[in-house]
Amino acid sequence: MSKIGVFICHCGENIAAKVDCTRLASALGDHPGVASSIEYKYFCSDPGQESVKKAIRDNNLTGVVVAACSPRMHEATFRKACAEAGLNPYMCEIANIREQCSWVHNDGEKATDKAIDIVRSMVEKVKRNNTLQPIEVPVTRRALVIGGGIAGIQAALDIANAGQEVVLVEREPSLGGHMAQLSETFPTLDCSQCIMTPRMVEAAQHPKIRLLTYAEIESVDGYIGNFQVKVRLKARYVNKSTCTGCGECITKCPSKKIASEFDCGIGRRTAIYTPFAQAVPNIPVIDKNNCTYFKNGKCKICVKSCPLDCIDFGMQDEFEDLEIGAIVVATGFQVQNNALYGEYGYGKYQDVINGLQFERLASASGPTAGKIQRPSDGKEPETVVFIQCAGSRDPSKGVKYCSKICCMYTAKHAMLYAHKVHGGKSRIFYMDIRAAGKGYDEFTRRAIEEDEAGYLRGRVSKVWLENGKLMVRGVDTLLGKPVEVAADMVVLATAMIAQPDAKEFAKTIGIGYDEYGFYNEAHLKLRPVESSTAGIYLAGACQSPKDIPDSVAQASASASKVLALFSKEKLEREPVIAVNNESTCAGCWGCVLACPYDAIEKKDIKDRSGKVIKRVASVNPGLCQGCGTCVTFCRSNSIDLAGFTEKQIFAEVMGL
Amino acid sequence: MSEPFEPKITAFVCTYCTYAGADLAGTSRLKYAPNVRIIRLPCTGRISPMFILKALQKGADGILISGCHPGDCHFTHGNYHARRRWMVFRALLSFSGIPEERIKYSWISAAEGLKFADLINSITEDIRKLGPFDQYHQLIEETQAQASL
Amino acid sequence: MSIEQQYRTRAKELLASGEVKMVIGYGPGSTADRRRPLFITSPEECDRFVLDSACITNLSGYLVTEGLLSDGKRVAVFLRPEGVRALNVLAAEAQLDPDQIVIIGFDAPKGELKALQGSTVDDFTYLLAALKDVTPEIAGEQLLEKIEKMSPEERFAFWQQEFSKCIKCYACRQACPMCYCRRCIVDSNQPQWVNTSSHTLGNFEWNIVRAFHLSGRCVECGNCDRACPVNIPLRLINRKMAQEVLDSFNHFAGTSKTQEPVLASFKKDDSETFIL
Amino acid sequence: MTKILFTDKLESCVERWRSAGMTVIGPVQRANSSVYDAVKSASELDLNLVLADRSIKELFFPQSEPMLRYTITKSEINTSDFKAPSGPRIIFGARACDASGLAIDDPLFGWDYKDEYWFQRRNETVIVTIACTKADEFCMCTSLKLAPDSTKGSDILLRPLENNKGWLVEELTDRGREAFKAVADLLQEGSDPAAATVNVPVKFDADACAEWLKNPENFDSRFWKEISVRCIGCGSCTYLCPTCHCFDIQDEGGSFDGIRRKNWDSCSFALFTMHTSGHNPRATQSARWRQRIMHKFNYFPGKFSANSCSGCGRCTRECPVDMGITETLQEISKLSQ
Repeated sequence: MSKIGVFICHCGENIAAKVDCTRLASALGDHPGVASSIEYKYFCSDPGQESVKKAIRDNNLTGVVVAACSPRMHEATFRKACAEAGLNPYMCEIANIREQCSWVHNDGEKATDKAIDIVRSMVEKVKRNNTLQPIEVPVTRRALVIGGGIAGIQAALDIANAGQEVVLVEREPSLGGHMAQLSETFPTLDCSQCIMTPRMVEAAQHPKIRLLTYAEIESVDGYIGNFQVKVRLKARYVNKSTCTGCGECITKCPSKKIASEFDCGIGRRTAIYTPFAQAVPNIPVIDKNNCTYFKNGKCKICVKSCPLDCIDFGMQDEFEDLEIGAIVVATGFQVQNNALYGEYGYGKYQDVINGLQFERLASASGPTAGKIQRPSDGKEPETVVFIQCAGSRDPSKGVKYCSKICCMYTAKHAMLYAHKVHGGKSRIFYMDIRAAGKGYDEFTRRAIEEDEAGYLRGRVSKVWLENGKLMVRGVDTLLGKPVEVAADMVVLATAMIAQPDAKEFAKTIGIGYDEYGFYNEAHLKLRPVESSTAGIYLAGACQSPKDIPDSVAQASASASKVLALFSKEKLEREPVIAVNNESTCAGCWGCVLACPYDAIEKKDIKDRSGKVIKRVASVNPGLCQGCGTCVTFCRSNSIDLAGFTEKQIFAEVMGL
Repeated sequence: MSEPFEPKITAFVCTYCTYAGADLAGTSRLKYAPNVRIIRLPCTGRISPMFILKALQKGADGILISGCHPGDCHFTHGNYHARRRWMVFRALLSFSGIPEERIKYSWISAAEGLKFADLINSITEDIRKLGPFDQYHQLIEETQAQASL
Repeated sequence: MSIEQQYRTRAKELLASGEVKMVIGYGPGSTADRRRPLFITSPEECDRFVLDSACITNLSGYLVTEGLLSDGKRVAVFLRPEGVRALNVLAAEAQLDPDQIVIIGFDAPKGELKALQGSTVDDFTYLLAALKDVTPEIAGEQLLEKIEKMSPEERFAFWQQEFSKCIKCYACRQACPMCYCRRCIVDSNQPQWVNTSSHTLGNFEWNIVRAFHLSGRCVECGNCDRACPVNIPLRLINRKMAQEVLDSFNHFAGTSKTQEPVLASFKKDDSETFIL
Repeated sequence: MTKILFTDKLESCVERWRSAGMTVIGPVQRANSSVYDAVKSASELDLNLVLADRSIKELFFPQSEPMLRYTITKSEINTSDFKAPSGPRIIFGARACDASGLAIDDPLFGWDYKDEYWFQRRNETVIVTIACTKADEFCMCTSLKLAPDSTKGSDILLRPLENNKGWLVEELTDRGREAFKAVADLLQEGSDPAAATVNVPVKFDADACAEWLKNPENFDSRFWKEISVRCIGCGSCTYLCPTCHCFDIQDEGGSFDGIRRKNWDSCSFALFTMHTSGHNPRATQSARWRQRIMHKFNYFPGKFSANSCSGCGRCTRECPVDMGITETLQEISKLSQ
């Protein structure tokens, strides 16, 4: 016989102001199987929880319904309290009479009637709850970090420094990501490569980190603690183990006019190349599409030039299977193609460039060795116009969101330009200056006050070429007047967007993403570094536009999540999983096909002599995530979902 | 004057999107009609056509089934499976004479508190206009009566 | 030689050579126009087989009789095209190994008996694929159109009357090759989704649930419709649902032994015009 | 001279009975299926049927009968009983096999516990049987020592006139006489000859079958498997049978209230004997078919001195796979020779 305790929380006035809690408590007091029905101002408070515990002990309750806020709020709180009072935590359910009742209805009478229905229905469910035990799954203590930018490197180093194994996978030939492309970084103006390259080296040389560059993730199977990851090691055509990175091949390579991806097309590279001089590992790859040998079958100059015979044109992609316990996704971002703003002339005029290209111009290791020169003729620009929000915060043509870093890097660009080109005039068209962050506002002030960055609040409508000048027409909304600036160079503060293949990749590894392709966190505020898939964490700009400090912070946070997971040999999981009744299962395998996690396997039922009598479905508790899609498919109702069983749902409906 | 007809509506929703959307409607203090009773499931994939039949059997005048938008499913494709089932079941119910207007399906994300509130209001009004589901109620009443002969 | 004679000979050979342990076909029934399922295991008895246009029952359901195929031996069975489709569905749903089945195929369009070549499900792939584009003729087609034109209230009233006749004898289920569940949902009583009582509500629920479980699987062999002792036009529901899955998902049940069940699969661009 | 009810007076009789508060029931067509149901007018009756699809059993033992309503409150469970609907009824146009079926089942429903639902209806119902002048290939009453004009279970027997314009009235019971007193003025005395009842051939030797079935050796005969191999295990034979009487008691309802119902059940169903443990003493369809035959022609007569079969032939008529009692008993007859 059920003895259910019903605890009706006033939530201060939040519930009690609308729902007649006394009527509710008395209605539930008369409900069959309810042993105790009490109301209280705040059950989530310490004394509130204590009273729940006391009621459980005093009445030997077999189940608890807390009528309060959303289960998404305090289900865990009350389940824990129940466990402390000796009641299986899964015998506790929350009836949501706040978010879905008191807050949304005007009529107190009707709200109370609804609250009674909600709680009664939940009492009927709880009567049919089963005690559940958390599921233990073993954990492979090896992390996979996908992406070798600053976020990935940071996460890998943090995990490795804590003594756990890491596999760091980067699809480009070298570690570094976008940060390696930057010149100086805000707000300190320290050289990006100076702080980045040591970390790259540290990661590459760390005994706990296995570095796989020029490699891509083919597939991810398995589940938290037990992922099986297949990695494609793309053919470099250069033997990794023998190459010393002497660079002879690069020097001799006759194809020298290939636009360098690292230099954002401003610089040139060879067909056999490392993306940049400080590449880690310092082992070149051959760009098959541009290599003369691959195109014409003749050349092989690199083969001849290599003193160690490392070049191998016959090399094939290789595959490696990894056993992984946790995954950190740090796949970064891309910059939007500004050609979509025809009126700004990007792609049409050589001297209209984007922010990242400006970084390369300003970088000491860049194609101009840090001199600010116009791409068209190499002249030093006397006037540079910076256009902020070139794509960001523009629902019509660009993206709706703020790319977060552009205000800061534009200020930085203006400062770098002022430092490098004396007397140079910078004009910055902006919508707002968003400079929240430690030392950020001071930084933009410095740009304005010390480096004479000329900020103009307004949008640019057109850029055109006139007499060798880039004419920029915009509006100064503060003066309420149109302005025209004759510039030598225009820099667009391009929007940060998700990697073009971000959505496809999300499907490969099985995580969620938003409309832009940025990866979804499990909870925006409270679980910002976890993806919706257990055991997969997010770091850096793959989740949303971020600057370096944020990326690094999130990477360390992800690492700490991974380390927490690795802190035990076994992992406890919510026992809300599917269970199959093998005696009624007809073995049609509909559930096997329907399962999003491949969590259902075929199992042979044998008689005593070992002969297979029938084959039935069997749920792998480690893989099952508890969606219940299989349950709905099952025509004979053989599969059921613990915590949301057919019996429970039935009772909920019948209890209404 | 008799009381105006208050439709009885049962909703089956997934916890990750629509239930969260309903919570958001609450935290945003949006107001909507009190006629809907929500049953929370982990995923739309868990919402069985049986639930619809049972809710009708309990006298529901209308039913709402709702979950995550395509692509947003927490369980990656529970809602895609659900969508097929709904398509088929909906056709079947319609062919059996259960008016399509009484059983509504929607995608409501965790961010769409407003959509949730609006939908509840519009569904309540739609069903109110349709009136009680007398034909089904008559079947239910028959089960409560003594044998006919 | 008549087709009947040819097939008797074929059955005889199959049994005599040991290729199959049993042939399931038709024998004479209790009246002149009736045929009944016949199970023959010895070659000498094969002359008892009857084959003519009155052989309508889809015999494929007998193939999943518990224990029949568990010894790994083969069984031959007389099947019309919809029987072969049923066999494909059973194979796709892992209820049997199609390699264990030897098909003795026939059809009788417009009452004229004809032999169908082939003995394995794969031999019929071409034939079955062609059927997809043919809307089957069923008795009461006008009635189906009439129902579709009715208002929901009229449709409800129509089915209410039909289902009020149902006595829950489950002849529809038992006659159906697709209803192979070890435990039917209607027999599950914890919880009891479908009222077991045979009042109109319970009958309504039962027939709806069965129709849903058959959606995308039914091959429209008509076994259920013929089996119903109170003449509920079940074929109309099945026709409607088969058309629905064909129109919505381009799915025609039973075209191959590896066909994915339509309700255990999906396409991301499945129609959702009805979803708000 | 005997009393004659002419067809053209039937409508007035129906009116008379109805105005006297009787529910008039007869064979009618309902959505492509024939069944006994209440009528308002004689014109609704379909008296040309050999036999309605469904028997009159269900007028006494409906497929689902509510027995009691329960409501669960916090402290107690309250119940209230359902009664069978009361009031006098007259079934016009029963067949001898169906009426006999009722008489066969009377002792069953009354031997240990008097089934009030059954007997209330029995006591309040007048059964007017019309002797058969036609039969089909499935009819077999004569094999069960009954006849197209058997009076067993009937209150009135009507014999169709040769000219098909009416029926000779034979009043068999007081209840019948009472009902016909109300329409006495609508009857006429006459000497029109009655049509001959149909000749239903005897298909098997029921006595020989009974002997064979009594022999314990035959319980495990291979015969059972052979005869039932095509049985698909549906319940249509049992549910259409005028004497099959098995039922199951089911509680149907929600969390706070519900109704306990008496529902038909069938020995053909695998679940009929399924134990909670999962063990099923009648694990195979052949064991179930054997049970049905044994029950009807061995156990039931052993207890109530009559076969539980009145020869209506519905089992074979409606069987999806052309099985039935006739074939089985014919085969047993052969075996017993």
